[in-house]
Amino acid sequence: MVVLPGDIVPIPESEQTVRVGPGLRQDVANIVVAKAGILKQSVTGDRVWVEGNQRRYVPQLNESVIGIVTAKHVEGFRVDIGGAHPATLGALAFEGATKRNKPNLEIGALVFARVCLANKDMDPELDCVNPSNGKADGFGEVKGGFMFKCSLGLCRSLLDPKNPFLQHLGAICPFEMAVGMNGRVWVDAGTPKQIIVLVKALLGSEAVPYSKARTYVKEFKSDLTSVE
Amino acid sequence: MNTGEQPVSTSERNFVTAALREGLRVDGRGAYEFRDLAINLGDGGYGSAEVLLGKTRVLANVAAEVVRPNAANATEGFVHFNTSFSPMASPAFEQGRLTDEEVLISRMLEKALRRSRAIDTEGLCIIAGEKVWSIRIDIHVLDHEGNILDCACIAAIAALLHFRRPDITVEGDNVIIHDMDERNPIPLSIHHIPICITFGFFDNGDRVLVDPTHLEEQVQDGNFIVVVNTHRELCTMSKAGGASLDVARIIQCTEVAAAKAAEVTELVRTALSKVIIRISIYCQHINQFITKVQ
Amino acid sequence: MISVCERDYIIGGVQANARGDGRRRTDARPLLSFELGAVPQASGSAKSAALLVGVKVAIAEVSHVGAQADDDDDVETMNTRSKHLGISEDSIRKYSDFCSKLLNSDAGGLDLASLCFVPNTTCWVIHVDVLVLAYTGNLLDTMFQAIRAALANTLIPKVSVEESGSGLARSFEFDVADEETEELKGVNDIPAVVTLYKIGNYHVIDPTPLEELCSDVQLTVAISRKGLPCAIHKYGSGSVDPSLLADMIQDAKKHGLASLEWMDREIQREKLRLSNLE
Amino acid sequence: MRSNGRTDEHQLRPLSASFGVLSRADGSSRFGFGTTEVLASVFGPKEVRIRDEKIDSATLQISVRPLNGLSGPLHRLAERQLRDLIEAAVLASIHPRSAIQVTIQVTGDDGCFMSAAVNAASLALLDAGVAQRHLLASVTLAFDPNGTLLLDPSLKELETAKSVHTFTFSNSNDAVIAGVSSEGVYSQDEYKQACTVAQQACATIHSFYRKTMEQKLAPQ
Amino acid sequence: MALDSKRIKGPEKSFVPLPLLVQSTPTPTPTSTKTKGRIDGRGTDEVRPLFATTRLVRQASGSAFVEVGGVKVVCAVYGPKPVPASKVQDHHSGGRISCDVRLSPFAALKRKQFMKEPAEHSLSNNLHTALLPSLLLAHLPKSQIDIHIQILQAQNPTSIPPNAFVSSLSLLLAPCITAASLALADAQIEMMDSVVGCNLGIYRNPSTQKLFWMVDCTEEEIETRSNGGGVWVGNCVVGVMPSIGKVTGLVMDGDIGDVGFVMEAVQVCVDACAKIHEVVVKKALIESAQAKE
Amino acid sequence: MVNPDTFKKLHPQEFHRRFLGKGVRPDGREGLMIDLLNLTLVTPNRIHRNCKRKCARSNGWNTVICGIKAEVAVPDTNHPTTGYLVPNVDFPPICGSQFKPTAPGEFTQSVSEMVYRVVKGNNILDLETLCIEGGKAVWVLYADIVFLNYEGNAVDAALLAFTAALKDTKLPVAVYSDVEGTVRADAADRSVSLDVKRVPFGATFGIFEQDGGAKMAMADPTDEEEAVLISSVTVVVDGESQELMGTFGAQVPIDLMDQCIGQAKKRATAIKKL
Amino acid sequence: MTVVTPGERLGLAGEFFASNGTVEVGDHIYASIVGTVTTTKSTTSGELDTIQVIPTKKTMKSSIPEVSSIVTGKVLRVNPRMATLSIMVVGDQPCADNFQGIIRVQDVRATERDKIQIYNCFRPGDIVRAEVISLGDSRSYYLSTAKNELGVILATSVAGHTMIPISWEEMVCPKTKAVENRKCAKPVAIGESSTQ
Repeated sequence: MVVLPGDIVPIPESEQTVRVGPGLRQDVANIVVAKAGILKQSVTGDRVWVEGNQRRYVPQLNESVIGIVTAKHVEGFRVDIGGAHPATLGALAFEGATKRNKPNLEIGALVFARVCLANKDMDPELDCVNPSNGKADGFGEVKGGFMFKCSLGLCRSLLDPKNPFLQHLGAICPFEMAVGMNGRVWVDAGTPKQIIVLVKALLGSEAVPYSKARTYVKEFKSDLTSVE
Repeated sequence: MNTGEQPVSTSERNFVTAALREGLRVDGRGAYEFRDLAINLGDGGYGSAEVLLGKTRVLANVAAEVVRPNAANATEGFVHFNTSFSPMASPAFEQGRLTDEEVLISRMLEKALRRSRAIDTEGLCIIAGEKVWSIRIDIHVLDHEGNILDCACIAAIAALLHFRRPDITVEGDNVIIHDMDERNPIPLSIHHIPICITFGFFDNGDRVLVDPTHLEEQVQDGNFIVVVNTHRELCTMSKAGGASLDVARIIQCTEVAAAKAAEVTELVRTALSKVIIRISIYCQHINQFITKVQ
Repeated sequence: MISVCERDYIIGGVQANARGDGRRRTDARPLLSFELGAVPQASGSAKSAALLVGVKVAIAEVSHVGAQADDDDDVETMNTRSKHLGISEDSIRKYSDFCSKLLNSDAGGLDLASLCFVPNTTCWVIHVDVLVLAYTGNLLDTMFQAIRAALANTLIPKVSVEESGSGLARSFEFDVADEETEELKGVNDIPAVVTLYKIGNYHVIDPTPLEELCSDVQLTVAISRKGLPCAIHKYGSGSVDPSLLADMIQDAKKHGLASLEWMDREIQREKLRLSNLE
Repeated sequence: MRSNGRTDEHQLRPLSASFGVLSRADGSSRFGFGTTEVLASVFGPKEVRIRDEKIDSATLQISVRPLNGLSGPLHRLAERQLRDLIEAAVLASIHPRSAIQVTIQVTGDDGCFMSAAVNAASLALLDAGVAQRHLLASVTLAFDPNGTLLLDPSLKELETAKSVHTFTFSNSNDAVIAGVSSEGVYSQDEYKQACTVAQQACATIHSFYRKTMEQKLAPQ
Repeated sequence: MALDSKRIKGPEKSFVPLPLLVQSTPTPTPTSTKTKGRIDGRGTDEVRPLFATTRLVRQASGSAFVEVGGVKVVCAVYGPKPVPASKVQDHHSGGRISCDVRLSPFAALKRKQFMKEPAEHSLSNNLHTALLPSLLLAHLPKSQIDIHIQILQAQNPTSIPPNAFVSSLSLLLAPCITAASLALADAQIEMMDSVVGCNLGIYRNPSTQKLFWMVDCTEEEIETRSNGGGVWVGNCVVGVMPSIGKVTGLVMDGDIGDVGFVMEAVQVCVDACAKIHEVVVKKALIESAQAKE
Repeated sequence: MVNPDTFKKLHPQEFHRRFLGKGVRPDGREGLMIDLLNLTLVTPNRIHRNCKRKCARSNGWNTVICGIKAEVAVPDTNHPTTGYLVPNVDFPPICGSQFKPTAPGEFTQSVSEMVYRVVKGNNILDLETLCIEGGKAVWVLYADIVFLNYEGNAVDAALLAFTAALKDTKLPVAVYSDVEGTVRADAADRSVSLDVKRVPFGATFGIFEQDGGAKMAMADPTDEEEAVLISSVTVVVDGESQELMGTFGAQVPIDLMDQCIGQAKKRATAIKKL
Repeated sequence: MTVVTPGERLGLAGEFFASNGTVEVGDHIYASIVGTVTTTKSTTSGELDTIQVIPTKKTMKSSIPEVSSIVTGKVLRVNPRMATLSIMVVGDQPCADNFQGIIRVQDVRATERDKIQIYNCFRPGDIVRAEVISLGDSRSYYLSTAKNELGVILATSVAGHTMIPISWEEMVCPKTKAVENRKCAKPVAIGESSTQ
């Protein structure tokens, strides 16, 4: 059901306490819509949220993002993640980083990182290491390839494990991809040609329903496989 | 770093050039290929044109009023250009603060449109020393996805060609301005149609392309601007800084520019003709209506 | 910025009538000579080791203000300076203010009325721009000298006027004969400017930048050819006892006349040089 | 018969609305009453200059730009009125120390641009996914010389109007006037009449919003 | 004109209507030459009645209103407040003051356009110099005191428009100084002494060519440029700390005679200021002190 | 230890809520009711005695002075017989520390615009009467409204000063001579008084939201109160005909608005008496 | 009870010890403000009596911070190195224009300085009482909260309710019961400010 800000959402019957998700807010006794989109409800009925789409990123704890290094300090790096405030990435927030050997990121470098502090009163902070095991878990600088910007909605669907486009495209030509929740996607493949086509395909997929994925991807097959 | 513009990552930078080396552009275009051009006329009434060059969007609007001429040249009307870079076009454009880019672009437009004498200012005179038309062209940059200049130039020209000023009759000292639907409004007399073509350079000038996108502009080593009309007359050229170019390159570019200008002019003309027909039909209809009344 | 001991040293020296560079309180440094017409595209110019002054004349509408239509032109001095010189914006503004005020007043010497060619509406405006090349202290005095020289070097085109139009909208056609030019009337009556810097209980003239920092009162005096003061302005954060004024002005007079004399010689010499060039 | 071919004095011109018109902006929309068209863009929450940083909420930066000529006091007032409206609508407190920038560009003016601006702004904020309490709908009305109330008047009609009234209502509570701005000379009864008609007209516009949004989200 | 777009526009140009031809050149009425020689019959060393009061601008830390003849000025003092980042040099020395004098658009006969006029700048500068010596700024580290003066009326509406520079200083500077110092005292800013301003006109007797002075000239006396049988040749404005008897501000212009005459003129002003201080300024301060807020 | 001033400075919202919760205002006034004593139109004995000027001190302590300057100009080519009336409001830095000595900002401009809108269409005075010689010369009335002390509610104060000044403005008889193309007038005798058709009075109400979300209106809010208001409503009433001449406002319940209009009318009549 | 004005001669420099509201110029003492003169006999013999002028206006409209004066203000910004404060009140004297001060991480509290995480002590919007420890740099005063009675005196929780301190480094939201970290001032302070 499409809802608009100001609409009042009927409180779903559920034995557990209902949790109010994104796009909704609690106003006294009512659940009121704050963002336009489609009202969703978890099967268990204890969570309601509005699924919308937007371009501006607002940092959330533990989300993975792609940032661009804009400055270097003693304590670490200043990173642009497309939010309202620049994020800070501690020099020690890398796998195996110590006071002795700090990672050396150049200005303009791309980092795939995790939001470890998101508080409306403070500038966000990132790290490139899993605090539990001190491992990088794929976080860190990403080199080569190409980074393109897209809607947050597309990012979400690219992270969706049952996203068919990725499977089909991958079947045609193998490629690397890193998806930041901040509307930035990084891809790398054999040739620039392939990268360009992939980017086009991925951006295009936003408007295509999953059901039509196979046929949609077919269009790009020739371009992706042709070798010059 | 206080330009609200998003920084460009090294990976983007490198990829753009890498792709170019293989003759590819990130958006899949050929080097001398323009993005799709959409010209939308007359939404804001006479003399309003909204032009889309790919996703770059510029709105131009023309208005006229009767004023007193300068003592110095009593028989010349006025033509004012005003280019405004709306904050909606890009976070880099701030209210009340001009970036160098903005200044450069408005200067080039000024050169391309006014200095090339595209508009006949003598024709704007009503009563020498007393009353003349003052034409004001407002150019609003609404969406910045690269190559604002070419887009703005097209928009301005389209708006000027589409513009109609109310008809007038002079009786001694005073002037009667006729209502638009009382008498057919009058188009401006435009001498020629200057079209602006911008080239971007990469690899220290080894690779050239037209109509650079925003990303390409951020990465390019320099640019070269040619303003030319369908008679293959050059109006302005500009090569401000950036990578150096050999002469042959320049000649080649101007050739390309001339060709491109012809294409673009054609697009503008067709866009106009559609509306013009609409207008003229409308006017006939009005005339019939009037004659019936009399 | 100046350290306390430096300050004490200088004040002490002044008291003992012996200054850092061996001068006595009322000794001036040798005046810098000028080169006139240094800037060809300007209407007039003068260049010294420390200063470059350019004069540009332009035609302007003066607002038409009732009976006493102000038929004066206005001389604006606008100072542009390179950053590193230790001159504060405020003092620059003060100096410009003083110069334009003096030159626009009756005491300024220039015959301003003669610069107005369409009654109540149009006249020449003389723009004076001063560029400070080197700052050696006592800027206002040297600056005014340079301006004086530049004005002496200034030529204005002759103008012929005819009227057209009617009503409040009436306008004047005039054409400017660029080849025919004339000198400004009354350049020679422009006074000389001498600033006295009170340091401790005594005053010095032509101070060095350091000495300036020690002075809490500056008294700027304009001296006419007759040797009479025609403008006295007090600057600085301190106050003065009226009784001190007397000998300050006396000294000003002495040096004013001296610098006038010297200026005349300088300008003569330069004019000669220029005429020989043609 | 009204100048621009409308039959009824309480009739709106054909409404038009579209989302995501601009590619750089975080959100954008175009709203039109007939040939009166306004383009609105939203950036934010984005970085804000220290000078106008608020520690407990986002700063609203609003600029209204005319189609032709310089902007002046008229537009500053328009901006102030827009700010009053938007401040009440947007949940600014969840984005402290940041800016939400709303830019309004008139692209065609045949009267009532202010109402169009309000509506466009509200939709642009919607498109940008900025959290809001409610949406806004605005209409303009005018009393012609012989006292008939005209809804959504054209420039021609405004020239001769005796008084002009611009009302804004939210979709959450229409007992509260979200915003009003009246000019000219008029009686209290006339004002009341205008207010009630405006209320209904705004309701129409709100349902128009919903239709447009449903169409937009239909494919998914 | 960028400024214009920020205000409600009028016509491009407008003029003050010229007076009727009959009396286009105002001549001093014969009576003026009689009675102690001055147009308004005052003695040469007599100052005009001056009205001064404090607490006009409630928002300010201190404020004052001064009226003398056709001149009316309001002064408000704000602060001490933090020194604006742009102006910070060495903050360990004491505070600073900023002076801003503005003519209201309707202050003079010809409406003032909105951009600042040179006269306003030179007034601000001279005011700054005249006040600085009196203030004990060492007590206010890192802070700034803003002194704003709004000139409501610069001349009698019927008189002739002044030649901007001369009369703006000779007529306006003195009241500005007095008002500002009063406002500072009202704001409890520590000072050695209040500063009082006074102007003096210098005239030459056409026959004898001798110079003579008249204290506290009105703008008629300056603009008609002739008075008590003399021709106006110069003017002098002095700012004085009356109790300490020191000159804080001095502006003399025009034909001001030899050293002796200058000294005399200055001394006369000093005495006049002392008078004004006793009779008006002190009274105003004490009144406001006793008047409970 | 914490005195009221400090408390107000630290938590203005809380401070006012505590008062208004009890239906009282920090300065002792009541909500909607307009305390007429608070509203005096001064033609000050000493200050600004001048035929072209008037000083209005309105609502509490705002001190506003409106000077009207009459000059002549060439009429607009399209309206050769209409004069100009140009109101401009200015907040020089003297009137409050929040105003900086820069070009007018949004606030200043919007207040000017509001005044202008009230003045504009409503032919407060017939601009045709300002014509001296058709197509050649007309009067321009510059109404400059300058705040000397600002404590909130700008529009009311500005309008009050404006109308007061306009009412006692007198123009000299102007003569146009085609020969020299100038206008002459005897500045000394000002005999022609303007025929002012309408006298707009502004009444502004601050809308304050109480804890429950209930909204209350308070007449003539001070600048301190304005800081904690959710919005405000201005109603302009013609003192002559009791007709409305403008309503500006936001976030006000319809019924509350009606009350405000009622109050505004009462006020207009009251001021007219003064 | 006579009122003196600035510049009024109060006596010879030798006679009195010139205190507040007076100034020595040359060999005289003058009043430096408007007020009433009071002389206080010196207790110890040989010392001069003190002369001072008591201002008649109860208070100066605006007061300025000095070293060791207690100030109250609002936290504007926090970053790992410092918290920026807008000083609104000096003593119990509101400032007309706010001064800027900073609390550097090492000045937050007396103990375990190295463990301090600024955002566990202050959040933007908190009202903090602090002491001026130096005139600081050109822009801001340096402040310290390293005393029991200094620190946060009023803070609102994420949910937007006024929180109650439960220890010297914790506060709790009365509604949501959520506990947040702060460097609290001794709770009495809160009691006072809320008994209004």
